[in-house]
Amino acid sequence: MVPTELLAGGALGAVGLLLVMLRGGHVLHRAGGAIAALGGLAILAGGAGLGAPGADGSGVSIPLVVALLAGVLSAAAATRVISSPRPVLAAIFFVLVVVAGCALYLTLGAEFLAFALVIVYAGAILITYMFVLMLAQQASGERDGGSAEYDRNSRDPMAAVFVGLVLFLSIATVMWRAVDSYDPATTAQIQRARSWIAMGELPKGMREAVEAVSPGATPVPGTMHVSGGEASIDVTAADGTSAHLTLLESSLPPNTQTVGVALVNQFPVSLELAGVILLMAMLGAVVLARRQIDLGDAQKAALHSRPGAGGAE
Amino acid sequence: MTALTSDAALIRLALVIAALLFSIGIAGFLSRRNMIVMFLCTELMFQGAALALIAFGKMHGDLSGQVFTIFILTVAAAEAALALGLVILLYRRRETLNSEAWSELKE
Amino acid sequence: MTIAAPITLASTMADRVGLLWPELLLLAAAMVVALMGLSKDRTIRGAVGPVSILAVLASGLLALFTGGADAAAAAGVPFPALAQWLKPMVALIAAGLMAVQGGFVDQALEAAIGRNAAAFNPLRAIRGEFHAFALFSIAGVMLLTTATDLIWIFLALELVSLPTYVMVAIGRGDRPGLEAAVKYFFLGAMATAIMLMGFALLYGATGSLQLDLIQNAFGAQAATGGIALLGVGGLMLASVGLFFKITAVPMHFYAPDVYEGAPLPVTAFLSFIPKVAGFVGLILVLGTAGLTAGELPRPIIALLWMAAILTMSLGNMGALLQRSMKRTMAYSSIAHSGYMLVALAAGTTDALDALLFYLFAYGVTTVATFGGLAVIQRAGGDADRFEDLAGLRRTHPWATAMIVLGALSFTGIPPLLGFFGKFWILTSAFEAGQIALCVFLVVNSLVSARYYLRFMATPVVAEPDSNATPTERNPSLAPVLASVAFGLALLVLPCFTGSIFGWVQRATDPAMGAAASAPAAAQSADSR
Amino acid sequence: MTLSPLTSMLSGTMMASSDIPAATIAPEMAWLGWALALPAISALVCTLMALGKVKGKLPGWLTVASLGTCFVLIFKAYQSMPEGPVVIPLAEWMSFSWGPTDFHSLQAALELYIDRLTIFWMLFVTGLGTLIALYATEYMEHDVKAGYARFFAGVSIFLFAMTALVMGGNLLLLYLGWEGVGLASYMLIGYFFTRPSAVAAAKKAFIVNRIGDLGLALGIFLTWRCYGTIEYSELFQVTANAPREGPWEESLIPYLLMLGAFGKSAQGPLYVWLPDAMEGPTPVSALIHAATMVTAGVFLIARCYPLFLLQPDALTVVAWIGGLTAFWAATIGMAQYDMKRVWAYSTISQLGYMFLGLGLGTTFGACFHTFTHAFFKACLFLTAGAVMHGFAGQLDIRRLSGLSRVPGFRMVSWFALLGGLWLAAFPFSAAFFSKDEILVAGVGSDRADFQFLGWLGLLTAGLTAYYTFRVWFRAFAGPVHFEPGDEVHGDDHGHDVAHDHGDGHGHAPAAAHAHHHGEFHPHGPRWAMKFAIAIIGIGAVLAGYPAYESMFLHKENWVQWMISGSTAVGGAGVVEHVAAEGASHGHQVLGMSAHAATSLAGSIFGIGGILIALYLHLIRRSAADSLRRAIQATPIIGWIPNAAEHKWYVDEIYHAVFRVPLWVTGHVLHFIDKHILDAGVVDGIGASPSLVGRVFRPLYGGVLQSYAVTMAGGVGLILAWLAYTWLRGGF
Repeated sequence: MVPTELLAGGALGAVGLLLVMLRGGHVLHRAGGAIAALGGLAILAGGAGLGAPGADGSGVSIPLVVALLAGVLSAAAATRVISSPRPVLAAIFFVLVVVAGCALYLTLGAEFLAFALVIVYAGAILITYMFVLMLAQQASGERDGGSAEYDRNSRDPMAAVFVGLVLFLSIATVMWRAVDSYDPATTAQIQRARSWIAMGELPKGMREAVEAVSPGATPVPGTMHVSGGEASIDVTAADGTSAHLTLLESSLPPNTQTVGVALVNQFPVSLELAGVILLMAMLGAVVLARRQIDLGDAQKAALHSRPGAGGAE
Repeated sequence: MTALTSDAALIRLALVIAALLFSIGIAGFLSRRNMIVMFLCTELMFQGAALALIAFGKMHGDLSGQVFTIFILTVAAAEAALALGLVILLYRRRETLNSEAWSELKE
Repeated sequence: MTIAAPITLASTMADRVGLLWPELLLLAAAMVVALMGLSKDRTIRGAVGPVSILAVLASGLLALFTGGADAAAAAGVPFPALAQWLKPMVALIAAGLMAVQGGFVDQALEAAIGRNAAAFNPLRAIRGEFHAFALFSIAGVMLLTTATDLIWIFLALELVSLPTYVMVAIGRGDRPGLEAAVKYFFLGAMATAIMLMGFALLYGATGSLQLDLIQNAFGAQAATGGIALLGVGGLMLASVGLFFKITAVPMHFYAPDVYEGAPLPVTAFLSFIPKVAGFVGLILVLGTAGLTAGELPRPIIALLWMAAILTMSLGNMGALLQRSMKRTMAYSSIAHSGYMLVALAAGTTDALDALLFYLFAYGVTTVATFGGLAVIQRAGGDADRFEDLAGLRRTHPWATAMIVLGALSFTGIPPLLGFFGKFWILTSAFEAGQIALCVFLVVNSLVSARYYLRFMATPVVAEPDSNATPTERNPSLAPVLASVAFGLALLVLPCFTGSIFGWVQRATDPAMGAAASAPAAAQSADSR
Repeated sequence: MTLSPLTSMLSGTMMASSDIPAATIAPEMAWLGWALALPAISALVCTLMALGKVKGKLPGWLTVASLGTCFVLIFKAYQSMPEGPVVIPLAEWMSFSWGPTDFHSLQAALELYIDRLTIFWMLFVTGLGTLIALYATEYMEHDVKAGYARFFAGVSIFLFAMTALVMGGNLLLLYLGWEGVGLASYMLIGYFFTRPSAVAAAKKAFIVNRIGDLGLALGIFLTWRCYGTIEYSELFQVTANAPREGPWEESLIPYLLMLGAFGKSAQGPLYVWLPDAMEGPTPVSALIHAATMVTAGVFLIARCYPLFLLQPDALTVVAWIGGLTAFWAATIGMAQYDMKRVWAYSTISQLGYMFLGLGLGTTFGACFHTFTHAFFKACLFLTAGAVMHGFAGQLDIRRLSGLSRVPGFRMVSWFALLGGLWLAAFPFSAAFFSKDEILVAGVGSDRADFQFLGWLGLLTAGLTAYYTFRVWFRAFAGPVHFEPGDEVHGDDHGHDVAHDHGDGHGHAPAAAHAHHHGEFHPHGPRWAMKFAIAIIGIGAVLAGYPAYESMFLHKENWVQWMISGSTAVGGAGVVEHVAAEGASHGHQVLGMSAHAATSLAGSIFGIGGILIALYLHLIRRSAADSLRRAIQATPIIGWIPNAAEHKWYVDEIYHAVFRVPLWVTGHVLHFIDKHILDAGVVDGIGASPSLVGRVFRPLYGGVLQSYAVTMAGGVGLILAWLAYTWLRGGF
């Protein structure tokens, strides 16, 4: 069945979120926030397995604590994104979500993505949002305490929260058991092997790795062998003798490098496609913006002088 | 309940957060009327999917999840560019960001 | 656990990109027409449409000879030869759809320029960009057919749908168009997010994004007690996300509004191109879990089953109530997705062939019908009420004939192409033992006769209301030409159903690909 | 003790499968393909003429010429007809095969399957088609500026489709023809599309026919599934060796085919469209809705008789539906005042006889009756059309009287009398023999239910005679009195104001007709109409020739000879058996042989019906009329007039005893027809989806998020269902 933590936490969180979104009054709002926070904590603690730590206490580690904190931040900020009556605040809270996500990425070993996320999302996309918000809210936003009527009242929060709860429970439940088969040691071996192999694709990376083990030696191309979590390679030493060398774990290529190799090597068409999509989006944005250039009345009249015709604009 | 190792707990925590972000995004998409905030909510959903991909990548010791996330960022940027252009266009027509202002087409 | 090295990583970028000549041609053409649309010369601007159509046709021809089955087979995807049928087919029908769009963009502006009432202003003309978007979208579908991994699928789907959002918005730029655009775009973004979550779960279940590796992983799981919950959940979310593209229940709600609000030619485009993309996406994703081997997890079969029945029924029932033609066509298009889902739910290679053929029949019929409907306009917009068709028999006999043919084909009356589509889906579903689905399909197509009858009866039988403002003639001849060409194809192509079906069958033959070289396959497809 | 037809048939002794010889392939007869091509060409040219707005009678003559040539071709084929069935390949058409196992191939070539049944059917289809098209060249002349070409395009399409239906070499071609005749019928019923009633009738025909077509399509599909082929030449060889009790799909086939036949031939509950189809121009009623298209159902069953013989219960169902429909429609026909409607119900009734014959195992009787009926019913319709043509659309028998004495209508009246006598199965008329063949199979049967059906058929024959002569005595006999029609009632001529050719009639405009018959001069038919009526009338007489021949010259009945050696042979053999033996020392009915008893009873019923009609509608017409008005004026029991004038006692008794029950039954059945079958079944089928549609309407509220809620909610439900069932251990 659905894990108890999820069920209880989800229910609590939903009730709290509903209270927050109903915006019935200050007290209710606060209470709702507290309940939602409780529910969220229950969910996160359950997710982190705090309910049943390992016998030797190995269940809790520093990355886990960091991730827990990032999770709390992330969930709270996300809640505020959808509950804040002021769109600008919502956008800023979204930045917080992104920053928390960055921390989570770091704990999961995705260093490159962590920084790309902050740069692309917080730095570029969110700025665009802010820009548009400012542009659009200028007039309406000042009218009534900084937020328009449609921002202050949620639309059918009951249905929204219910649907969200159902989706959360089912997706989280489906994911819950996924880690049961997770074996850190094996996974680490696989990851290491894949990194070694990726290094084979990168002559420069391999030279650096060999240099780290045996200074002055040069690798013989195509001789790398990966077995288990270890990699060995034939090298030509500085003195011209050849030797078989086992690469150390410390000479693994960094995350950015391997992600780059995977990106270019495994998904070349997708890379091209992404470029096409960006180009198309640029063209689209230009055309949409151009549509906003309104005609003067005289021009409109000239265009529509054909009887019964016109109206294209 | 079986005890989790630290790494497994980390991954499951990330997955739960991913589901949470996704669902909060959907709930927001359904309840907010401001079109810009609505689109922000779809970005939340994208965030959830991206986090799940990275967590699963960690779980399998595979990097393609991270590569996928790069593309999600790209597409999110492209969609945002178009969506915001459209929203501005709509705003010019109706002087409002309220999505319910556009409900003339119906049964 | 040993991972042996050196592992041959996927082939190089040049290898893969080299297979995509048709798409590259389309993308280049998109850039060319975008620039042509900005030209001060009226003839050059006028050539935007023909050049786009030519480019699409050329890419279809190119696809006949480049294939792509070899590389796809090398990559080990479930249906390596899919592109050999889909690319030329999509190109052919897309050319018709482009012709239906002929001349409707910037119509008032160009007319004013023709009367010397306005000067050409590149900031106001959007014709070039509009055609470029259509070409982007078509290129997206073609790219999708050769996808080997989930990222590729995701990006190709985005390339299909993002331009259509813009096309809906800028086509006429009127209020219904903008409303349609915002609904389409936002709901589309939500559906994309759902699909992405599904992809993430698939990745979690199998540890890979490559379709062949996913297939292997699922195969291994199925051999040891069935595909895990995570994988089933992923398949389910991804399918439901893709349901948006094919307007299937429960993701169909946007379609009536969007189809009604969009300009008629764009509606025609929407009712085919994204739909093909959605179905190809479904075939690829579900193909990893044994779509044609009858090995789909039972929840997925149940999902497809329910969706098929609901989609057919809701679509047809909705269509009965409409007074707007575009809205009726939206519901009709929903219903047709339902019929095609029947084939998917049947889950055999036969059924898959039937589905691929049905897409073709549906596309040809769409062009014929919409081309016929596009001959009249009202005040620069669409003539969208059924009453507007009254008296069409006198003013546009050819268009009337094609609308009638199209409606007959949609209904599934023999000997038109639409009949064969339905017939094969029925046969294959029957053979797969899906009797209930067959019954639903038959009953639904009976119900559909009632509203298609309006498309046939109104132009032929009704007399125009003398009080109503008369409709105007579409200045462009392209729609009616496309309509006639495709309408006659509805009559003629059934004579060649044997060879067409043979072609389709080769597209789903898992043995195709590396062994048979693409041009030879294309030629033998013709000769059969 | 002689076995009754069906039992002997069922015992298998009479039905040797080898009765259907294997077909030979005869490419040298490919010229017969022109019979298919000529109407198609004519249809194409007429369509182009309609598009090109050609004025003049060219389309009509073109159609007549092409149909006439068709008839000549068929006649030539008849003369050079080989013994067994012949397959004439024309072109490759469909040939698919897929998958590894059986039944993964579908072959349907463009080919003709010619046996005597085909030729028989084609002879009267093309012959009557030609004559009726000739008639229509004059009848439709007021439409020359408008729909003339469209009309003849429709007729040509119809003939083309009918040819494909009858001559096609496989069930798929039959289905194409089936849909084609339906389409042509739809086009032609709705010919006067400015009249809402015509459009409604066309729609009704279309929708009701779809129900039958569904059955036919499924039946063909199942045939292919069960027997692996839909080519007649192979199919009947396969079924010859098929076991009697097959799998359930197999036993379903005849019922599905039957459904198609009932739809097209207006039987059972599906008859409702045919009376309304009289909205079409009269030549259409004569050609399509009396003589040819509606017999397609009979043809289908006769053609697929081997499939029916495998499921004897199906034939019983056919017999019951046919017999009941015959009776039911006859009772309704008695209460009608519109001449064409009476003939329409009579058509349904006579078709019922044909199905009764098929069900009783006498395909010979059914086909013979089809043959005779085609002539006399076409004759009746054409005379009705002449009346309508001459009296500005008047068809109400209360407003027409003594037409036989109106100049220009004498010939018409006598041919109407001829048709009436034939319809009433007057002794020694053609229909007398053909109907007899059917009824004797029922009356002389061993089975009680078949005997009942036979007697019911005899009773129906009496009713038929009554309503037929009710019309004739009313409209054609008696004192001369007529009111011309106006634009509303039964107008076949499109005198609508909205009609852009309202004044194309060749005499004073309808508005000037007024209602004073003194100023109205009916115009009689000219040569084309007269010629067609005369030829068809003579044909009706000659249609009885095979029977006379067999009766007096003791030769084999020509129709029977035509049926034998065809797919309907199983039944024909049985009837031969009854006719030869049953008459001499067979089953005794009322102390006589079945044959003699049936003939006698049929004569008594028929003449009795005519006499009652003679009394009520010629001799004491005024009394009957005023009583009817009195009954009409008062609801329910008010039919007993409070005045109760003494001199009417006799009539009242007569009413109470004889006429009222008939009248009431007729009207009750008519009411059921109109309000329950029509409103309930037809409209109900149409309305139920829109009802459901209205339920879902609130989901399409127009606000973006309302859609999003439904969509995301749907996704959530699906996922929750998955997670729930999975974790409960489902799947």
